[in-house]
Amino acid sequence: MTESSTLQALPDRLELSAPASEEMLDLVHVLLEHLWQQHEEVPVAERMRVEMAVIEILANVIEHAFEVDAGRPAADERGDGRRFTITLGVTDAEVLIDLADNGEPAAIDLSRVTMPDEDAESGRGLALALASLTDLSFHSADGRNHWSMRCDLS
Amino acid sequence: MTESSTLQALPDRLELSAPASEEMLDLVHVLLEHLWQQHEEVPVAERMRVEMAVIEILANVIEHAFEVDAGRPAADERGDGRRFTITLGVTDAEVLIDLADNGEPAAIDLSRVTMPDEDAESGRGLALALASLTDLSFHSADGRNHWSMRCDLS
Amino acid sequence: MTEFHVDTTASGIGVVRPEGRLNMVAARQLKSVLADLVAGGTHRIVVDLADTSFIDSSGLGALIGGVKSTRQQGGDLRIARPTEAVLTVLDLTNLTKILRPRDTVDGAFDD
Amino acid sequence: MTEFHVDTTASGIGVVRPEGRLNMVAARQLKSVLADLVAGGTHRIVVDLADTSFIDSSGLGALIGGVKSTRQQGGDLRIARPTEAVLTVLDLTNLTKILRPRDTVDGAFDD
Ligand SMILES: Nc1ncnc2c1ncn2[C@@H]1O[C@H](COP(=O)(O)OP(=O)(O)O)[C@@H](O)[C@H]1O
Ligand SMILES: Nc1ncnc2c1ncn2[C@@H]1O[C@H](COP(=O)(O)OP(=O)(O)O)[C@@H](O)[C@H]1O
Repeated sequence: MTESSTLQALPDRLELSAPASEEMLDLVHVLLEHLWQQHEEVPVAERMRVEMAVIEILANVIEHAFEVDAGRPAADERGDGRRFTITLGVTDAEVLIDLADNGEPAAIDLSRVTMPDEDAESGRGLALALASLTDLSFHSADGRNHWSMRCDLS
Repeated sequence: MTESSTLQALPDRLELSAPASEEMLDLVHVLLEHLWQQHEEVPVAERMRVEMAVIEILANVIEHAFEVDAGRPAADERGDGRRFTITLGVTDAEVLIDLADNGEPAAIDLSRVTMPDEDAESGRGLALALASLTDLSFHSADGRNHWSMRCDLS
Repeated sequence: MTEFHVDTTASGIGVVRPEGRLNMVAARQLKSVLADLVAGGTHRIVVDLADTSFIDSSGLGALIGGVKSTRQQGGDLRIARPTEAVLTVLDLTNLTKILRPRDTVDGAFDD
Repeated sequence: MTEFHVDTTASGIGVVRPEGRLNMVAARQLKSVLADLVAGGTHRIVVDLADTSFIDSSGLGALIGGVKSTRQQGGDLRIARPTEAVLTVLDLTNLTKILRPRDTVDGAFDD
């Protein structure tokens, strides 16, 4: 089974589908708090790492995934609405999170992400998410961008 | 369009799918707070009515919809997990909420619900939900129970 | 999390102040707080609802249960300072008679 | 909602205490709080992170921006009392040099 299909089969997974607006960041923080309430076995260090990664990736989706690209109207102007779906779950061995959006296909090469210099005021998001997680992957297909996050329980 | 299809087409609807456990009541309270943040035009009286109805119906789902019925194992023992999905949205004229669960088909006749005597310690849930909303309907199909709630904006 | 603040006044009246939402989970806690008070000999109880932002039918059930068990002992349970949300629910469920809201905690047993 | 408490000490040091989470939305507010202080002539600033439960890259960006703008005026921005969550992020991003955590707000400018 792939990680995504493991996650989609977890009976106590949490799933939220919502408009891709900044106000949703707080809601996802609360969603994570509920995930930890259901799974008190997840150590606090891993909770922090997952929260960081999820919020970074979601903030990127909200900020970048719907930019008008090469003259094509952004998703919300096409009328289908800027939305994302996040799925969160915990197995015996790992925390799994999937995040999908219906924004413009993003050309992201995670293998080229590096941490910027200390005086940079931006550009740390993806590098921080990568550093926090055991595994982060991205692919774009069928008009949706998919992020898969995994944090192994130590 | 039916109310459900209107709701499912709202670009800024909120959707949560989660295990049917008591801890989720708090999460749904927070979900409602976010809905009101997105829709400041909804008057406080209608916010209270919707919140009451949603929490009553969800509490019933958590409490009753998974009771072992006539010897059949409950949903979680069949291995597919006790889960619900709630969808919340606001149109120009109304607040719409759908709630579906995968519990035992419930035999509920809303036309026979009445408010119990003042010294009853239970049995007020459905009556309170009915009294709070403009419209409440229920049907069970394809192994799922569906509740549709509507509160007109005055 | 809903918290329950419990006090006893000089005249022996128990004052319970739930802080937060009185839904299914909190109602169970309120039930046992009230049962403990009655079992401990406190038969006059005021539930101060000033910080109760929400109540549902199970919260109402816990209050009605408290009314019945205190009255059985010759006492009573009264509610004080309900919020708008609580008042709306009392109205919709026709409970403003058995649970008549009082303006103050101190004066809840004056009549 | 993240709140920002802003004070100025007797020695003219600005103290900013964000309460809550420093994510995208709050980072924008922090940026303008810091810009207002610098524009108003306060070039030494301590950001007290004791009540900051979470920070992300945009929150870090706002702090780095503050370091740069205060230093341009001959001052500095220092952080004090970071929570475990904030320390973890500083470590992962290699920022513990430019944003070296101080133990106290009062002593943040002692060296
Ligand atoms: N979800 C996304 N969709 C499209 N582009 C993205 C997305 N996430 C990141 N990017 C691109 O990758 C770059 C680096 O992102 P990041 O490391 O988060 O830094 P920042 O957002 O501060 O620029 C962004 O500037 C953007 O061009
Ligand atoms: N979601 C549900 N699934 C199955 N049965 C239900 C459901 N909701 C309500 N019921 C039935 O309707 C009855 C009345 O419900 P309600 O008015 O909420 O009062 P209470 O839950 O306090 O008994 C319940 O006792 C239960 O038998």
